[in-house]
Amino acid sequence: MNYLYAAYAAAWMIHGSYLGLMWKRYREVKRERDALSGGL
Amino acid sequence: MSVDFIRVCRATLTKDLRLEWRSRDVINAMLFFALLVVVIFSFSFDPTAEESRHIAGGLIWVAFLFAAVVALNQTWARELRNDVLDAYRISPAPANALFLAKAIGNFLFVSILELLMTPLFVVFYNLRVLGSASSLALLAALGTWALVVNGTFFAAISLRTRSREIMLPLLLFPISIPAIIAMVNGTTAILTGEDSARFWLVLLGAYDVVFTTGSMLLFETVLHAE
Amino acid sequence: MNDSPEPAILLRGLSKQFGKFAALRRVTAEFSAGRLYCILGGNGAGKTTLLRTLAGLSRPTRGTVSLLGETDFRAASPKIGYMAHPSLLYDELSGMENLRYFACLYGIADEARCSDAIRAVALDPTLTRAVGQYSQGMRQRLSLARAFLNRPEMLLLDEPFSNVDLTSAQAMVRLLCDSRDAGKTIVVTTHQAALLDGSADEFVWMDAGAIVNRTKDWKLSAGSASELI
Amino acid sequence: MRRAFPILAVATLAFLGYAFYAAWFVAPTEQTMGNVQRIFYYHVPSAWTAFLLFFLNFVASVQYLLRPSEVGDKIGKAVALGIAALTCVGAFLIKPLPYELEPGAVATTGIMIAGIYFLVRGFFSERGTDILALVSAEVGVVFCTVVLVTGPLWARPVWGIWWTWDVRLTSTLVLWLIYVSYLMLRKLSTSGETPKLAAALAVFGALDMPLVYFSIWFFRTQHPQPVIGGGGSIDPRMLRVLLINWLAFLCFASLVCWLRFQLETMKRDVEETQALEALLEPGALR
Repeated sequence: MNYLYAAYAAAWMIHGSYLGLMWKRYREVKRERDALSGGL
Repeated sequence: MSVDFIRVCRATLTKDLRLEWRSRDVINAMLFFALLVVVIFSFSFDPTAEESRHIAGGLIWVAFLFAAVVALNQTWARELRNDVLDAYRISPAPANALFLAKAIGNFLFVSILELLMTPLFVVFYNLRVLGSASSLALLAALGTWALVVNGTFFAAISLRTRSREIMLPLLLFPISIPAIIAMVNGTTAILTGEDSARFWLVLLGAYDVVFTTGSMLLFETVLHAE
Repeated sequence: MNDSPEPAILLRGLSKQFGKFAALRRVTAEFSAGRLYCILGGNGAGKTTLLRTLAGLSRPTRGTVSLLGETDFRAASPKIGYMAHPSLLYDELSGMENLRYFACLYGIADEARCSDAIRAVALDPTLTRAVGQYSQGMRQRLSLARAFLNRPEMLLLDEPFSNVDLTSAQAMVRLLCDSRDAGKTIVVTTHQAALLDGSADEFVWMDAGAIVNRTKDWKLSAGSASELI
Repeated sequence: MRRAFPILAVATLAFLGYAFYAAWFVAPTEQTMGNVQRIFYYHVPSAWTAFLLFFLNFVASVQYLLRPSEVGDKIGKAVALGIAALTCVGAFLIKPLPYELEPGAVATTGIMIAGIYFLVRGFFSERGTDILALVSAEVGVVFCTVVLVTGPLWARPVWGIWWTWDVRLTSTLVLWLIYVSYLMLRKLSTSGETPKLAAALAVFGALDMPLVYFSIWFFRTQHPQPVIGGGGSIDPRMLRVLLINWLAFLCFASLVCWLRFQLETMKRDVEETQALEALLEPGALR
């Protein structure tokens, strides 16, 4: 049974870490965008 | 003045062979490297006669792959040294002529390595070919071309990346997996003589056709991407 | 000098950027045919980038480049002779072998063209030594011979006189003047402007990726060029 | 679309929740394998989603390469229409379709292939196709990783082995390797035209897949191995839960792709503006 938990948990950990990575990149790009003198 | 494809291809090939012959130290270094690979493989896998025939196919081709990658990394070394590639890019000569000449040059170069390594494997593993030797030679030729045509193409791509030497295997190995499976299993099938390697030969033929055409179509884009 | 109405080189808002660094900043200029232009400027002024873009080796980030009436950079390149800082030659081959190979790339089979090109730069065609053992000056002159090989209509030469002794440099200048008189368009970048005094039709001053001044005489640096000759 | 995002996000989450509930409680327990078989409801839909994303990457890469030249664009359209026509004709003409495929499915796949081609061609600019290629590759690799993690976790309790050279699982592994090298190329490339190099590699990768499949299939027939998920018929209730999960994953994947697409577009706009600023004030960055 714990293999079942492990598989589902692993799936969401993978998706979660990718979304986390994307969020971190988003924050970096946002900081650069705000730093632009003209802004977008 | 459309530039004749065959003449440019032949001129580039002869130029490359002359360059290799002039600085023979590169070839000698490569041959010695191939010898080392075979010896180390023989130490790491105990070659008792019986099951050695079953794993020999895999060992031989992994050793060839190793030596081929080191050779393929040198493909564009001379063109890079004095930016000679720029001179080629400016000339009206077709990009595919350069690619084909480089691929054939590599094919000859890697074949020389294989011709040296094979007798060593036969000696260390006292192999006897039970199947038909001619189809083994055909398999080796198709397999080597499969590695070399993609190797030359990806070597050109990896010119434009930061860590050039590591990038070539990273690009080459995943794409070459079907060819490697075919070579290894085909060789084992012929060595053990248990089953025919016809399927593997057909697969390698298809692989070569697909990727030679693909490379010829896309090489111009890669050459001019700076 | 034939003032053909349509300029040999037409640049409209040409920019070239490597990431944030702007090597060329919206360069707009015209260069007419049959003239010898000398481009001056400090390091990083964009001289080499300009030549590479003209030669079709690097694509502009913005703006257009039209050479000899062609905008597709692949179409014009066979009519161009290019010389760069690196020698663009194979070190292990001799001078003649190099030229024979590059002649083949242009579809030239005739041997005499190669030996004429070598003699034009005062080198000996029968020299069998590998180019790797040539002196830097000899290698520069052989590289110039390679640029002349396909009888180009336009010559783009990046610092052709560096490391070349005075007499050979002056011989090269005479060669360029003869080609200019024959109708070729020649663009030379150099730090030794004095060599082209009286030969170049126009001196173009570049600074920070832009053309800042164009004068007839290299001494008169009326513009803001900070070039120290 | 930006305003609708929160609603869509909540809807997708709800859908995923329902799919999760269906996978754990609604679907009947498999007799031989027991509850661990429920990994099937995440393993297989993730694989299908990954394959679809990689196919999208292939279409976007082909378009990126073909679009600049009119001739290329025409060839692309002709080939796409050709594929659709051939599969439809073949589906109904070839009577004994292999693997008991029924004609309707084959025809719709053919039309879907052409449909995706023209959709991408219509909705995305040249830069857009490149971003789409990058996005679909990245999200595809994420789903592929899920498949490669849940596969062994399923094989272990059922057959006692972590890895089985099953045709589909191994093809997924090779596909994963190819697209990781694709992403590495995009990150390590210093060329000004990285999208072109990446597109060339993507086309090579796609050309490689049929060869990968057949080489492993024949390799497997010589060394028979247990097959993940088994072939043959499947209990209709299980099939329903499987499709629910697949639909939920498709919504989730398209949402993530959309987010990543906006992020990449924003990043490139910022870079362009920075480059423009660097262009205007001379000497600042010499």
